[in-house]
Amino acid sequence: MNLALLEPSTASFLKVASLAGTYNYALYVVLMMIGFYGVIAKKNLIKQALGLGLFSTGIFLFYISMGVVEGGTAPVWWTTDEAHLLKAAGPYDNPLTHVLILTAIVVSVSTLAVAMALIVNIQRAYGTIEEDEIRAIEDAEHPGEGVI
Amino acid sequence: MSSFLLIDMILLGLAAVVAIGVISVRSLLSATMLGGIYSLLMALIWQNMNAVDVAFTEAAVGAGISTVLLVGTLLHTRRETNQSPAIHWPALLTVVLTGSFLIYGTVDMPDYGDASAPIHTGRVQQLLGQRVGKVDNEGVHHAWTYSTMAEQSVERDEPERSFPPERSHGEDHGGDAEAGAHGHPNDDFKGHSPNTVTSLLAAYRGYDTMYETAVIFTAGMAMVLLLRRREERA
Amino acid sequence: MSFIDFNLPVLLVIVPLLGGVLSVVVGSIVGSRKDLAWGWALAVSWVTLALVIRMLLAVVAAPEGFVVYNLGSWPGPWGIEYRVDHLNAFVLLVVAGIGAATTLYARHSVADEIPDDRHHAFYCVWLLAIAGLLGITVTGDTFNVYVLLEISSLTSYALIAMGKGRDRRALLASLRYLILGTIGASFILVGIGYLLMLTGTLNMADMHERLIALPDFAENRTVLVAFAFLLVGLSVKMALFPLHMWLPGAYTHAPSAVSALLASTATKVGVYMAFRFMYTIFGRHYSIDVLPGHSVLLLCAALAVLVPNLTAIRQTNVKRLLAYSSVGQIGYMVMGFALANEAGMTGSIVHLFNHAAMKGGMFLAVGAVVYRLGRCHVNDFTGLGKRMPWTMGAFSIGGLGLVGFPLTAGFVSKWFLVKGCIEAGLWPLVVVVLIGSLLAVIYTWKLLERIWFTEPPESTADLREAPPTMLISTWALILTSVYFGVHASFTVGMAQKAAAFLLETTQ
Amino acid sequence: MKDQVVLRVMTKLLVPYMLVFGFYVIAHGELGPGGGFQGGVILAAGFILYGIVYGKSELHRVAPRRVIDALAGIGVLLYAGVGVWTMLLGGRFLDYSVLPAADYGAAEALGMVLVEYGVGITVCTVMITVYDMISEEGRP
Repeated sequence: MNLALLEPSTASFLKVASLAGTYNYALYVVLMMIGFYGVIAKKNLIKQALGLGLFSTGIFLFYISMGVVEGGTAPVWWTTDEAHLLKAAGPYDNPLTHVLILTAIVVSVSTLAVAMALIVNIQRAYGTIEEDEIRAIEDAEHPGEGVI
Repeated sequence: MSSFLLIDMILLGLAAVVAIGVISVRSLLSATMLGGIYSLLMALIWQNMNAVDVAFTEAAVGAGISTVLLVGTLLHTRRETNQSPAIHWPALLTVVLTGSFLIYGTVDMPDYGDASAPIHTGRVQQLLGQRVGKVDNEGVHHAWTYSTMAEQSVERDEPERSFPPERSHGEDHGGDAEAGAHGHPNDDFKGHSPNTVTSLLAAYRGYDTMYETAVIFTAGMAMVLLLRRREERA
Repeated sequence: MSFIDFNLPVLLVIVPLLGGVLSVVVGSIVGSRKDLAWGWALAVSWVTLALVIRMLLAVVAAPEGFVVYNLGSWPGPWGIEYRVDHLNAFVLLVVAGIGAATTLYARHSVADEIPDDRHHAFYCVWLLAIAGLLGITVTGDTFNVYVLLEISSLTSYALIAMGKGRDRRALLASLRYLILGTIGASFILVGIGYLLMLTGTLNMADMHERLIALPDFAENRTVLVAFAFLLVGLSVKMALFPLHMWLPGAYTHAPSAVSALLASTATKVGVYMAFRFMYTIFGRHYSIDVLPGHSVLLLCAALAVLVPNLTAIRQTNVKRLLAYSSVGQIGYMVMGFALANEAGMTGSIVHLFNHAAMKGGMFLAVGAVVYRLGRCHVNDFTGLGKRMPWTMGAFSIGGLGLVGFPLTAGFVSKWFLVKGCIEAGLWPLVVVVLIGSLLAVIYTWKLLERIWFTEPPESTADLREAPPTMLISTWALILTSVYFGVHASFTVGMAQKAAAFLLETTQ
Repeated sequence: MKDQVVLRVMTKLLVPYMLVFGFYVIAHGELGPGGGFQGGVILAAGFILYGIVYGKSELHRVAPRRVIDALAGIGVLLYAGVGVWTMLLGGRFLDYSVLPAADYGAAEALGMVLVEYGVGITVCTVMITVYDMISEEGRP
């Protein structure tokens, strides 16, 4: 599908949007900040962990956006020439950011796993996973030390 | 680009709505499920941006393993969060300030999809264009080890920064007669695997990937340390 | 060139990594054997220390002042490159030295605090933590820093949470560290991404060259945001004053050996990374002359010297007191490198070494008290000098070092710091350093008086001295700090070379 | 879910295909999307499905904990071991070109395949451990 197939109004809107140039980078900030808000504002520990996940996914989106080349295709080189040799054809999106983000996704799921292990343990030790309830328990038990 | 842009916008908008849902919904099980949906949407967005490997991984991890983890945790804890005030103003302020600062930083970036951005003309492309040989044991860098081939073929004689280079290489690694012709002891490998993501991941940045494996292993050990029930036998 | 010398920079990270992994594999094959797990970890940590010392000698002997190693034989700016100069080598020595000493110490302490069936896994994570910290220090690639940072963080979370057997608050401290630490690491990732966008490279030295080649480098808004986010992320990791909230809880409730290991290495590596990012990537000119970041750092450092030290005075848990004091000491280190003159940076680097030795030794001594008594409230120290004279002797010498008493290591580093402040013409900072020392006198004296000049209660009559492995490692660290307080030429020489190298090679 | 006949039968039918697909993804990483990590997760998904439907004691029978723990380490050892092997052969760490193969390209391919299997083994076993631990009952 190309620009001509769209409704005229949509087409002009898209043109304006693409003129902005760096719009996609601004959008990732919105997604990232929704997660960041969850981490700061929510009192439930699982909600905080989910917020962390959204936060890091926003950063991944930024990296992947960085690697996009206009008119590019997936960086998997399948074209063959007459002699049946593999060769590159046309612009490809940058594989470096994909590699970095593969690593970062793995890191983020590992962090989530450790966080969940801690949360299950906290549930067993305190009987709750709400930050303010735990704070109340701790304040009663060790007044003045301020753990959380 | 345009249809791509439209789909991209729709998916990003959906993702934002789902993300707000993850944060605001009271039932933790619903939040978990919305989190899975968010991951699938992200996988679609990345598929749309041609990051196929990343999309694959996000689908497997975000919608698969993370959901297993979260549901497993919910089996131990309660399913609902406490009622909290509608908007946490200090948090909102922090988030808006941080976000605006981040957007402020994007202003001087090269345009989205600009093929002449440094990241597309920089070091990786020289690698993928096989302009970089390996370093030998004396620390001497044999740049452009395919120079012998460059003399043989006019196609290779191209400006330093074009990406991707017009080049061809044997599908079959073994038994290629050319290998001996220019074989340097520390030569670049003859042609990458078609999936350049894998060749970057396992070769050029193989060392990072080793630590990625170690990170996963660490997470597994942390789970064992924290959650495994004591063995009954003395 | 022998196999070991050729591959030295990578071997010193791979040995603890492989050692840790093997610990679990062997443990799952032969079943859990406490002493086997500990002995193996001890051997691995000492081999690592030997490799690091060899590395240090190689760097000192290198004509260019640094040693380069290309992972996978891919050359510098393209592949991942290790670049070890005086600064790295020195920090490596701190990490590996503390690792070796605390592993020796860990035997009784860990047997006491960790369930029997998971010692193999514990020492595995322990060695991986050391490997992660060494890896961050040795690498010259920004993304490699991020990955290894996450290894060291994940292992720290797990290790801190193991204090749950004695105190359930360890779990909260660990989760809190996890959340703040992940936000910090994400900020670092954003910073690296912004720089990657502008330069197209991940190699630190290459990044610097490409950044200063940008036409509008000083005004570029992307560089500014990258700098700010990297600095905030690193501040979380090194627990610089307003972002230190995770540290006191984590160090207080972690198992004793873990507190000592992390207190003397993790934040130091954070400080080292800030050095690297500020001077090697952005360059002295940008970080110090162009941006106000320098004065923000100095302000945070001054506050870090004053506020946490004041908080430390009020603490009733000795481990928590030491943790707050650590936050205060980070202030000195940051102040030194933000001064950006040779004396200040020398003071900062020397203090990194000295504080690791002193604070490590003190945490080990408190760990010995916990091992014998089961707790470490200030009241428990009443008359303890008569019951555990050796442990308390080490503790007291460490305390004097914190104050900066002449003939201790702390004196040397503060001397250089004050010199740096005077050279920079910042007299208020000299006052801040002096007030910081005064506050340290107050909380140290409060403890020393209780330890030596009060009569022990009857309830502690059957208290014995700590076991020999604990005493040896505690005294090893304390004597190191005393030795380098008197003969400071080695540490100061290394630090001066490192500072000069950083100031000269980048612009 | 032990009494659900349909589930049990379908699981028995599905799991082999999941395992084969997992191995396919690992082995096919150089040619198309996929690789050790994604394949490992798919392999683990097979085991996790089996564990959910047949119960954890049955999972422990087909995948004993000690074996899983050891394999998680062995995956990392395989990866780092390739690096150590290349060092012993006179190259630098993870310089695959010194590995014994027909030519340098084949050597690189050999190295890459070995490390992908290393990643796959670790990821698969750790994901099984994650499921196993998160559904663990009783106090640790």
